[in-house]
Amino acid sequence: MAIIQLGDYIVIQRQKYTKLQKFGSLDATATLGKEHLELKSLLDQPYGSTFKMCVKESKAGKRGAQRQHSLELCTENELRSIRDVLNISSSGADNRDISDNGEAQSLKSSDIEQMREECNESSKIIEKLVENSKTFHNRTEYSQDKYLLKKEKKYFEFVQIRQPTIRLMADIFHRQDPDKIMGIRVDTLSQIISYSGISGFGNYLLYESGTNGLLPAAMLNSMGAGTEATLVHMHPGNVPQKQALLALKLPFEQQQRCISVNLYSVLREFYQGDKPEATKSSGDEEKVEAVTETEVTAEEQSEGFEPSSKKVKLESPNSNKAHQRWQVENKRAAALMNEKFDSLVMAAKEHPSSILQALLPLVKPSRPVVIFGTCKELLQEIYMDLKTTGKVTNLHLTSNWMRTYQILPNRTHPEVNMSGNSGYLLTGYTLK
Amino acid sequence: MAIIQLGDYIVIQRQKYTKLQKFGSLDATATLGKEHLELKSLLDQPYGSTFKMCVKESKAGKRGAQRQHSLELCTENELRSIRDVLNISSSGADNRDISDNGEAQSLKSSDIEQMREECNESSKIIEKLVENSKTFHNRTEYSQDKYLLKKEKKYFEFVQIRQPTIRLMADIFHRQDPDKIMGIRVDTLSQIISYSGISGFGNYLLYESGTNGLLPAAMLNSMGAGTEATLVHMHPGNVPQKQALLALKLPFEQQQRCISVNLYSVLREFYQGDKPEATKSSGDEEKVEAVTETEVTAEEQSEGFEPSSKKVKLESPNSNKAHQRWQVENKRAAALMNEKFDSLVMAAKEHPSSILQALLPLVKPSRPVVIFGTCKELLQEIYMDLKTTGKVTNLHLTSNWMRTYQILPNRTHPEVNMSGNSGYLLTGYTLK
Amino acid sequence: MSFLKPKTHIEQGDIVILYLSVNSMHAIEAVPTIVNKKGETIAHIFQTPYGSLKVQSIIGVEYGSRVELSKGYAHVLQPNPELWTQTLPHRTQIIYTPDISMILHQLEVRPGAVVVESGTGSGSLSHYFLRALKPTGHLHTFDFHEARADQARDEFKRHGLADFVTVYHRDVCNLGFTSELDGVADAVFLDLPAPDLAVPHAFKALKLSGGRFCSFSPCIEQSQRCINVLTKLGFNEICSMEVLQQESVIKTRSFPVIDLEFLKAPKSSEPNANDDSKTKEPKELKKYLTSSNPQVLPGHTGFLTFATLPPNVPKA
Amino acid sequence: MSFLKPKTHIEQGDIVILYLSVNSMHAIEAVPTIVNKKGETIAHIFQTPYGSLKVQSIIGVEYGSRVELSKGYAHVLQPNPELWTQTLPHRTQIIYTPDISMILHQLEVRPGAVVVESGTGSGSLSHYFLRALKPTGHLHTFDFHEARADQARDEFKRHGLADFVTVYHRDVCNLGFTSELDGVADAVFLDLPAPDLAVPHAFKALKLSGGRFCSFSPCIEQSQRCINVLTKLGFNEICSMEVLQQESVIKTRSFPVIDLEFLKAPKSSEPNANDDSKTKEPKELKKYLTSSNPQVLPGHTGFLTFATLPPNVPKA
Repeated sequence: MAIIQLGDYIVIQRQKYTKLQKFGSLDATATLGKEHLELKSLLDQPYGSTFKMCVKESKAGKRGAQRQHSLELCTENELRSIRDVLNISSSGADNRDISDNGEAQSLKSSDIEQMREECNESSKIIEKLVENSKTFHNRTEYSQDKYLLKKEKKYFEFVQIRQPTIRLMADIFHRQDPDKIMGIRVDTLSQIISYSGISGFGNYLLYESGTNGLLPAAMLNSMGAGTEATLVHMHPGNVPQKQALLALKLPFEQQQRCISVNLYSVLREFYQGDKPEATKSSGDEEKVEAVTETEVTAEEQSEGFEPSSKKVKLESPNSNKAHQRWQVENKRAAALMNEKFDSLVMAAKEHPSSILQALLPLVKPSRPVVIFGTCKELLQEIYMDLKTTGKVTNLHLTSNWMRTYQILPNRTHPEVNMSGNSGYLLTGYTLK
Repeated sequence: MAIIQLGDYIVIQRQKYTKLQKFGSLDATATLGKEHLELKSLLDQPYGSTFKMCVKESKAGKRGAQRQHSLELCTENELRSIRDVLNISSSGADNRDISDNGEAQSLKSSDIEQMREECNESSKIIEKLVENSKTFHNRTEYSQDKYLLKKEKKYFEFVQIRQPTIRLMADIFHRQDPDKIMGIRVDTLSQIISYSGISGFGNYLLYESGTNGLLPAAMLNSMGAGTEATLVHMHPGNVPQKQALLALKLPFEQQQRCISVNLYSVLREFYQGDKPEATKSSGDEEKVEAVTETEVTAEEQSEGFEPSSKKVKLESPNSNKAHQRWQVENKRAAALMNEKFDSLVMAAKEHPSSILQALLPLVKPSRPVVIFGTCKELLQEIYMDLKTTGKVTNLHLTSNWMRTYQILPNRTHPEVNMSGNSGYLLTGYTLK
Repeated sequence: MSFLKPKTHIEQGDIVILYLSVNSMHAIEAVPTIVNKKGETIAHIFQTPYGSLKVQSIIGVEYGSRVELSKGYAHVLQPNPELWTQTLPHRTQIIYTPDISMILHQLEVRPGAVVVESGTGSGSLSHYFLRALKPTGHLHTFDFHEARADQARDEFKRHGLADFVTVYHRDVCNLGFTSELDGVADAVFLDLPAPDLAVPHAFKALKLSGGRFCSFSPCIEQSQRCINVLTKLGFNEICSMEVLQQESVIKTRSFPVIDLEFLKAPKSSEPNANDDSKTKEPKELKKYLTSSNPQVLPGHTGFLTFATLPPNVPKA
Repeated sequence: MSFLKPKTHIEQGDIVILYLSVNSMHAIEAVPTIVNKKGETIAHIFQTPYGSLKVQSIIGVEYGSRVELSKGYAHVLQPNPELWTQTLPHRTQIIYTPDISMILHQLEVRPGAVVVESGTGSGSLSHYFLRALKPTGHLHTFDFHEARADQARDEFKRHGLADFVTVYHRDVCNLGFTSELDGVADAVFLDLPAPDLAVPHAFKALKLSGGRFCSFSPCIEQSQRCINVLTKLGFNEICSMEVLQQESVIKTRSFPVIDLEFLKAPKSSEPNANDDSKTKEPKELKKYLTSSNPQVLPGHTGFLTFATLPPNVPKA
């Protein structure tokens, strides 16, 4: 099992809630609602370990107490079913005699708050709540379970630390803010990987205007460590979004096979790079900052337009002197562009037509093209364009219906809510 | 129980297959695939009865034999599970040893054809088939059931005669040719009735450009017999499609409360009818033929344009003489249009905007408007228009996902195929 | 009394839908005064995010009118079962229009029908049954929770529907639908935790000439057990389904169209008019009228199981 | 050998996708001759609705090229798992790309992964596993049907994938995945009539450091029983779902716009230019680029049940 190290991204899981967190320093804390967790005791523990949240202090906050916790590594034995502990036996047959008048719980909220500070164990708190509930024992078993689950969720004191994977991150990102990953749902992400044919062989081209690094990370993950596959990752901003990519902690050789370049800059390099040209290495190219591998948030990525060269000139007056990292990357990318690619994936916030027009000629014949979009109407238009020109065949515009199920004895049904948007995929194959 | 009478529309059901048929005369026959059924023995039998198909003769046809059957009323006892009769016991645990090489059945197809002519009972035919199958007893129980169901379907010799209802007809029409009812699926039909608020009170306005009578029939059905509700049914053709309406066999007073009128003709009557005007009762009005209550097929309804007056003038030179039925209906409709309606339902094959513009002012405030369409893009446009003008509020554009389930012990799952199109409903409420 | 038939003007005692927006509607009773918690009779003022409404002011107003609030306006609509299901006081989980519409269609409810329903719950479905079967039919509706039965009975009366409905407080799983209802029903509807226990009672309540049956249940096991009993009792046309309504979110969206063609030409060749003009040019935007699903859709309401009791099945 | 990696030209022995239209694709082997039923070696001619193709003529041609048929043309595409699932010889019901993609994602299959699969079936999913795990991982695939196992083994060899896969003919429900595979798997996939019987074997095959599990089953009862066993053995993150892909049918539709305004004016007032001109005028048509669902959609493929075996669960 891998070991938790400083600088790692970690996934913190508390029951079903998961969060991606950088473990950047020993005083790093993570915030889960009102709970603040000190992370230092995670260092050098194996991924997959479970820790107990131990209250260190409690401060009054706007919306109730904010609690600071230290974390203590705990054993599997400490994790046991709340129901077993409480050993509930008597339950009513149905809820006909229960009227919910809000007076069922005789403990006051201040009592509960105090109990919480004094007592680390959720099972004990819940036990007290059950003892002081006037209606609990008249509820049906189903209703009791629901009550316990709700309370358990609120007072549960264990967190598990897991190593980030594409699966875990796709869930976290989509749950937290689907817009930051362009609404790419898990089913759609999985299909982008399939339809684009990403594997350990071949050179791949991706254009994306911002998915927190999820899309390049998923592609790189499928390309694998120690393989020959390469990804050219084009983006419209100064620096690419790379959070998910960094979180995967891939071997250096694998990271090197993701060449992240600015769309405008690399196209200029590709169109004009080999021509002997006076102004080439001065002027507008410097505007793109070197790609750094520090944390990049979604906000840092600009809006899809080539940044004006003037500003950057002022910032980087010495840029003529040496080949910067971005220039090297542009050259590596342009070399691959000349060889052409084994697949093209696009996820643009902009109108995709002009981008597709620029990138489609860079794809070999008989290769998949996958265009993701949140707006069906745009993809319909591209479908018609491609159909008319005949450059791409086997065109399909698809979306997905995904439902999760609750499967429990006598209580099996699809989940009551489902995600409404999978986004749309336009797929096809290039022709010669 | 109602009695089957000459002139009735009847629903013929053979297992899950149903068909709407006119029992117009004693020599009427109904065709179910290759089987031709003589209907005369249905006369005066109660609806709900089951009849046995008895082969009278068999003619070689292009795609196998065409058989003529007489029908014999049969008892409930004759209907029993094929499985019970055959009393199958031995079944394999799985299909691992079965290779499907097409040689499993040792009876030749000519043998089977001959057996079929000689023997009326499907159970006997199936018994023979099972006896002569080399693999049947090695199949799993599930697989045996599947085989028997398939064979039973092919050789099943009973039909049930049922009285047409909206539910049965909606199923038949949608299964046979959804285009003939504008693709109005059962869930959508049911919601049109709900959202439009059709009931035993009020005056309702419907425009439809062709649903085999299903939409006016469903509305009239919900208005009920012996109530005060009235429906003005506008259509674009010479004569309205009324098949489903006629099939319901409603009491005369109820039929009278469906006023079917040509859209152009009634609007002209409404706009100009009360003005003293020289040319009014001559000229263009006669073009609309009298509404007849004979069977009207979908093809008879024209394409949504006012028929040219010239042709019809030649056909009906004497039309000036008396008020024709259509003129009376136009006047009744126009009177209701002046009073305004309690709801508007539209299902247009044409662009609905101009029709809506003409009909919306005829609806009282605080009344539902329901616009059905197969093209979402059109309804989006209308949604935006209505939203902008503010004449209709609480606007919703909806569609449905409907899945049927197979629920059998240990074999429960949604059906493998589902209908993809429910159509779209735009609903809202008029404002003052 | 505003549920009986279409009417044009608000009368005292009507339930009125105060429509503020798609997501904000309220059912209010058009009475000038109410009694507060202290037992005092006070003017009936209804508070909204757009200010307060003096309810007396809407009596006599035409339905569909705009009414002024202290900080905005609203519209008054006549209630109907659709608007009622969106505004009614929830006493239980309720069934919504898409499922209800299918239930009415499959149960073939029309004026004159006699329908048996259990449980009454919050009465959302009952209102639909009543619209569909009045003025010549009757609804018999059962609930095992006494307070709910009483509330429903009172509500139907205030809505002007009392003539067409009988509300029973009764545990139908154990006690059945009363012997008076044997053989009277055209249709039976069950929304019960254990529908299989009530199927034999439904069987009894249906007419000898046959009828239609529906059970609504959230869990598949309930449907499985229900179908098991239906099959044994001789029901046919057994069919289970789910209906999920999807709403479209309609809006105009703009997408920037980016120019990549200019990158093919070297910058030096157009020394003056190049970069600055590019960045100063207004971005080209293409507009689209689009529709999409909302982020969250109903993923499940319940399984609807329908069946037919054929004519003349002996009821032992 | 055309499944190993992207390649540009057709070589002898490649499987080639002959693409005629969206609904008409064929996987053909690029060999100049075949042996007919009589045992004679004859030229390999492939028949299509657009005429015949002499297969020898495509050897050496670039993938993506147009090839002429006697009555039309087609395109030759390099096969991949997507095209293969649409053209492969069906020996069993197969799983399609939407479900498969979710399976690969949830099982976290990437190069280097060791995957155990049962049953092999027609090999559609196996091809996906192989693309995802090669060149450094391995697939162990089991089928209880001997002929199917043999055919699959042969197919993988001809597709250039033999190095990455071992095909077993074995009844895993009763006999397990062989003791050699104890603790070697990163992921186990089951597509079996009784997955619950194989879950304990999956448990054994997964690494001590944990791994992912998936069962695909058409019926809900299979999932219920499977989850029951998973829970007992200490699996967590148990989650069941279905994924249904909907295709959009895109076309341009025209709608007649009808004029009703003219009805407001009496005809006599415009004696000459009225009716005839109306009827002779070209109908106004509005065009829309539309998309809709096909008439029939897949309503169900199967329930996917996923679970995690956490690290260090004692294997007794």
